[in-house]
Amino acid sequence: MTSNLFRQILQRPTGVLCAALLAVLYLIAIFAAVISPYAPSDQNLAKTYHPPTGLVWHDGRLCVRVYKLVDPTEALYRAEPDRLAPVHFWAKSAPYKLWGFIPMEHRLFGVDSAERIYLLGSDSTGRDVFSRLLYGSQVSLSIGLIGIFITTVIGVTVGGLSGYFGGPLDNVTMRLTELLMAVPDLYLIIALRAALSAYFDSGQIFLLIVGILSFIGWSGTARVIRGLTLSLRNRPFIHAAEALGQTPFVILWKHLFPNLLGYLIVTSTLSIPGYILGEAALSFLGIGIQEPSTSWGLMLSQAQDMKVFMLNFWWLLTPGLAIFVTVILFNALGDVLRDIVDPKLKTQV
Amino acid sequence: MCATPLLEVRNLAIDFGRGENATHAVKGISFTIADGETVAVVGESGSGKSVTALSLTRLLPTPPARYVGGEILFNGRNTLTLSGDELRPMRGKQIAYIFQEPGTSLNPVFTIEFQIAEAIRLHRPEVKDVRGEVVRALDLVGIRDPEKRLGDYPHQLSGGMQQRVMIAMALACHPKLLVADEPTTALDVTIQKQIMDLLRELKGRLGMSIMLITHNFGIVADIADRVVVMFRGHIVEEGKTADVLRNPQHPYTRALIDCVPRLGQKQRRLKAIDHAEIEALLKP
Amino acid sequence: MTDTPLIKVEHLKVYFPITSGVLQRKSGEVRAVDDVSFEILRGKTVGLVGESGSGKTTIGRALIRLIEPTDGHIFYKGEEITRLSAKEFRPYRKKIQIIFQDPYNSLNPRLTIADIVGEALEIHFPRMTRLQRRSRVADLLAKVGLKPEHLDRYPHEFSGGQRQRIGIARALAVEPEFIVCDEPVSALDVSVQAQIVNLLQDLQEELGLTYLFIAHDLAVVEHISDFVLVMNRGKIVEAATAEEIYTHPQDDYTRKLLDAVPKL
Amino acid sequence: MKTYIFKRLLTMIPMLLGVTFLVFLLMSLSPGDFLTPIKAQRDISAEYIRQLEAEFGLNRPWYVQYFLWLKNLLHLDFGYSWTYKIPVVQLLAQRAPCTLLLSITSLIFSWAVAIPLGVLAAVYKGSIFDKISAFLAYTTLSVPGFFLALVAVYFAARTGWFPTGGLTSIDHDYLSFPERILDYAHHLFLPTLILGIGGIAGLMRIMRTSTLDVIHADYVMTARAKGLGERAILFRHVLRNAINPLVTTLGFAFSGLLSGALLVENVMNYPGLGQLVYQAFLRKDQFVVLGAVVLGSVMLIVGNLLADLLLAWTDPRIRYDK
Repeated sequence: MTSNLFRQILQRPTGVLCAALLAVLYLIAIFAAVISPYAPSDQNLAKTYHPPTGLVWHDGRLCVRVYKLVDPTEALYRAEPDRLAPVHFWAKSAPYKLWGFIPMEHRLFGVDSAERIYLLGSDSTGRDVFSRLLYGSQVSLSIGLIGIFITTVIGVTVGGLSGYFGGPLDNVTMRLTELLMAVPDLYLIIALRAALSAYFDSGQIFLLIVGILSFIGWSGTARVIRGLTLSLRNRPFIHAAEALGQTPFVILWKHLFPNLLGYLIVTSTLSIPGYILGEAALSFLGIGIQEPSTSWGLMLSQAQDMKVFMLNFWWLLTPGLAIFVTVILFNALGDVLRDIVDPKLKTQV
Repeated sequence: MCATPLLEVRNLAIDFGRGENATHAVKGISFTIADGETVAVVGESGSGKSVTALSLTRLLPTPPARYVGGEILFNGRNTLTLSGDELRPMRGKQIAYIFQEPGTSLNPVFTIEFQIAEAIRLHRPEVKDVRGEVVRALDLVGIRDPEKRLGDYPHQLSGGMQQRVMIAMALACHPKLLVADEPTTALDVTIQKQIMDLLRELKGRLGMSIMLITHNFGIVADIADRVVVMFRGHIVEEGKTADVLRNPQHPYTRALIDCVPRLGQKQRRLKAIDHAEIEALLKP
Repeated sequence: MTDTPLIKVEHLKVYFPITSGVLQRKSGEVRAVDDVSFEILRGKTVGLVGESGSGKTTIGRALIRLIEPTDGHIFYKGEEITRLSAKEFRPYRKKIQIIFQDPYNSLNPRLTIADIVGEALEIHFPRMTRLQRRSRVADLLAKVGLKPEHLDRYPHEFSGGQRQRIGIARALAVEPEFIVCDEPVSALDVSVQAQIVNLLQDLQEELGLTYLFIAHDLAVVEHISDFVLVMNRGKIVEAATAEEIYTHPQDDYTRKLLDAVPKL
Repeated sequence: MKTYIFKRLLTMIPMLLGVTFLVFLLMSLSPGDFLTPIKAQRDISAEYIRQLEAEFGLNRPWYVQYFLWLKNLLHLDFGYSWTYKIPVVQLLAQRAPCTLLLSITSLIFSWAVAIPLGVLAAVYKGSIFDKISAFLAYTTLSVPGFFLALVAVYFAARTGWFPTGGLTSIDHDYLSFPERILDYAHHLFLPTLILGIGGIAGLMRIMRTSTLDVIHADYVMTARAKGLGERAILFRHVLRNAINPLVTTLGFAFSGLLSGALLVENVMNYPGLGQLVYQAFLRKDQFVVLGAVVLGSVMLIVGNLLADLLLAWTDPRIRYDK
């Protein structure tokens, strides 16, 4: 079934494109530390709001222009006509640890330490936006996957069991989901966030956010799965398995779950954007990911400053573009999946 | 044959899809229906009988359906070449339909009065008392206390009642031809009988022609003057109902009659149809 | 007729509660099956005929314990099976099987034919090896007129008649003695209907099966059954041999049903 | 019908108890309370703080506080806002109508755009129009709402065509009635647009799907067989049925609107419930938060009820009399 699904994705151009681009994005996130030229917290207070450095081909090698601060109040930089800094590949850098445990001393590219390479400019403390964007992708891209994993596991277990067995269990879980759904999402998130943040340090905030988003999200999944289970439960093939004496848990696993799988894959794909946007919104409000960690939402929140708008520091808005691209890819992929799994468009997410 | 028939289908061919994947649903069939005549089209599912019925007023969605050839002459006019604006007044007014599933064929969000009145207002603008006309139509199909039923929604009626409403709606504009596409298949047996009795009675009373699509030879014997037997897009046999039933010429017709168990004539085995064998007969 | 009947049903009642309100309090009940008694002799076919809502399907489901009876007794070879726990009932699942009406929904679309038919073997013959199971499934398919190359296909690749054959093979896998045929031909074209009816009769002869044959078409029921039960609104209104039902119907409702069958 | 509404309103009570209990529990979990900042000020006597603690029950266990709060709630006493120095009821009465107004205008906006677009996309399935609208739907689905709001604020600030926040101008009180309406409209325009856009894509896709479903329904064939023109079929027979799934989403839409409004209100400086709850949280203004959450939940539950009633009205198969 799943291998079949994969083959069908490959038959559709949109599917291939989205899957491939997402794969690239995830690879970048995994190797963010190697690809980015600087550490995310690497400040340079002499070069705040630096524009993206221009790249030129000179003397058979790639070079970056060197800029000079012309007007500090307006953060106006101007490229110096004849100063160039060569770009080194596999450049030596300050030691860091890949994935927290592999010691490394090189990054994919960089310039001599006297100069800076800002592919997407720098922020208010002279940190490299490009590097932060890559590091931030680790949070933004993983939050959807982890969140969807948790909600799916909880939602399928709770929804499947209460749909299959019904009775008091069903009653209790459905009242619980109704309760969760009776509070406006963000209100509840803010409440949870404020209540629990005291018990987490800034490094664990990520986990807290995932936890909160999943806590809100499982009820919807559970209700839908329950509904599907209820309708599947009355299909004759389930009765046939019962008539053969099959045990309830095998029936759930062997007969119900595979029939839900297609739906789950589609809804999961289409729900991931919700998590990405949710994290971004929370971080934007200042109650999500905190410094020194970074995420796209947090970067946008820092770009909220009016100064950014008025002075055309457009590069500070690139995280918005990153969110947009990721979300659109997931949405498009979800649609392709839905076409495959559910050609009659029965699922309306 | 005398005078022009009410309906004449000549070499009608209908495909679904295009190119290599096209399926030929109807492969060049011809038949006629005279004024006041009831013709049954019999065949198994996939024989092209419903497709033929819907094509009379071009109700098949195109695509995927495609009219590949032939003509459908109704009162001498070819419905396949008429424009949409010329065709629409014929639908419902000249040729009316009832379908297999009365439950889904009525719009769930409108009252039955509205749905019948809609047809009357459309085709008989001269009628002043539309409500009275709706009541008359409901009365005609044997619905008791029709005034009380006017405000009902389809889901409030039983399957048999829904089909009666469909018939009332179809007959409200006095069509010349009623196309009944398996009108009783979805109903309980005792209700099936009631609906067939009603159709037989109305046919006598109103003098319209009926094209009855069915897979049940039993129903054919009951009501049809002539019968057309279809198999995989072909007409394999055509004739007076009594003749065909008593003395079927084509092996398929014979097999179709024989495969149905009959009350009071217990056989040890039923005769099954060998489709491959019949398919082979059709190849020239 | 001194034999113990294979199946004996006494005063069977199945009521479905109608609940209402927030607390789901019972406010009424639907008497789907209301005090029904009958018996089925080994090797015979009892036909159960009635219109939609008459309760005929509910009786079939109650016999194989897909529905819990509200009251009454069901005996299998003289042993009461009505109130056995799921575990105690398990051995009987090997003896009592069911064939469903809807050939499109009665097979799990995500499983292959080998898995669908083999599941019964997995449950009731756990010591069979995979290979043994496969060859047994192939035998079963042959028995119902399908080919071994159909083993690894999925249900959607088959026609309605073929699916019904697969459903029959699944029921046969556990070597049952009694099969509830729940409108097995109602959804099929007339010619296919004849094939399936013939197949069921052949299997009965070959394997000595006992059937409860549920249908709404009196002609089919009369053809296949030795004894016919006519049901209306939860009650059996007439019970007689197939011949008697046709020649001397006693009940008005039976007459109405007979009258409704179109005659050639 | 009346008994149904009454029953539904009754079920609200346990629901609200659950919601408030949950929120109260959460608030008590977080260390400190709204008096913490005051305690830090040296010029406030310990006596006064003790008095305040007693008044608000802060020296008692949280569940006692909860019951105290509930008891007061029966007299519509939502407590007192420490930061705003007025009763919470007054605060809510100021803010809730603003959020309600914004929610309703953006709901109307998104439905007014989504329904025709969805129907057209279904009717001309596979056409250029269908593809363009699908692409636009993707795009709007993928832009974070707050980002759009940010852009809108920038736009307003740059052009000066629209106010950058608030619901009324400073001179609002001196305006004539029609001018006041215009003033409201002027302030509401951008927030409505931003909040509404977020909903359009989803609604449009639902509308397209359900229209496609209905277009192939048997009763549409019946209508065509009757001789009805395509326009009558579409507007009478298709639309009336296709809209039902959309009505069912109305209940959920409300939840999304309230959450979306929270973001939009904060970015666009709109004086609604969302802004209130967010700022109150930052300041640990407990009773304000509780009151706002209760009110938000009430709005949501009532919204759901209205959606169900509306569905019963549009779909005669669903009737709640029995």
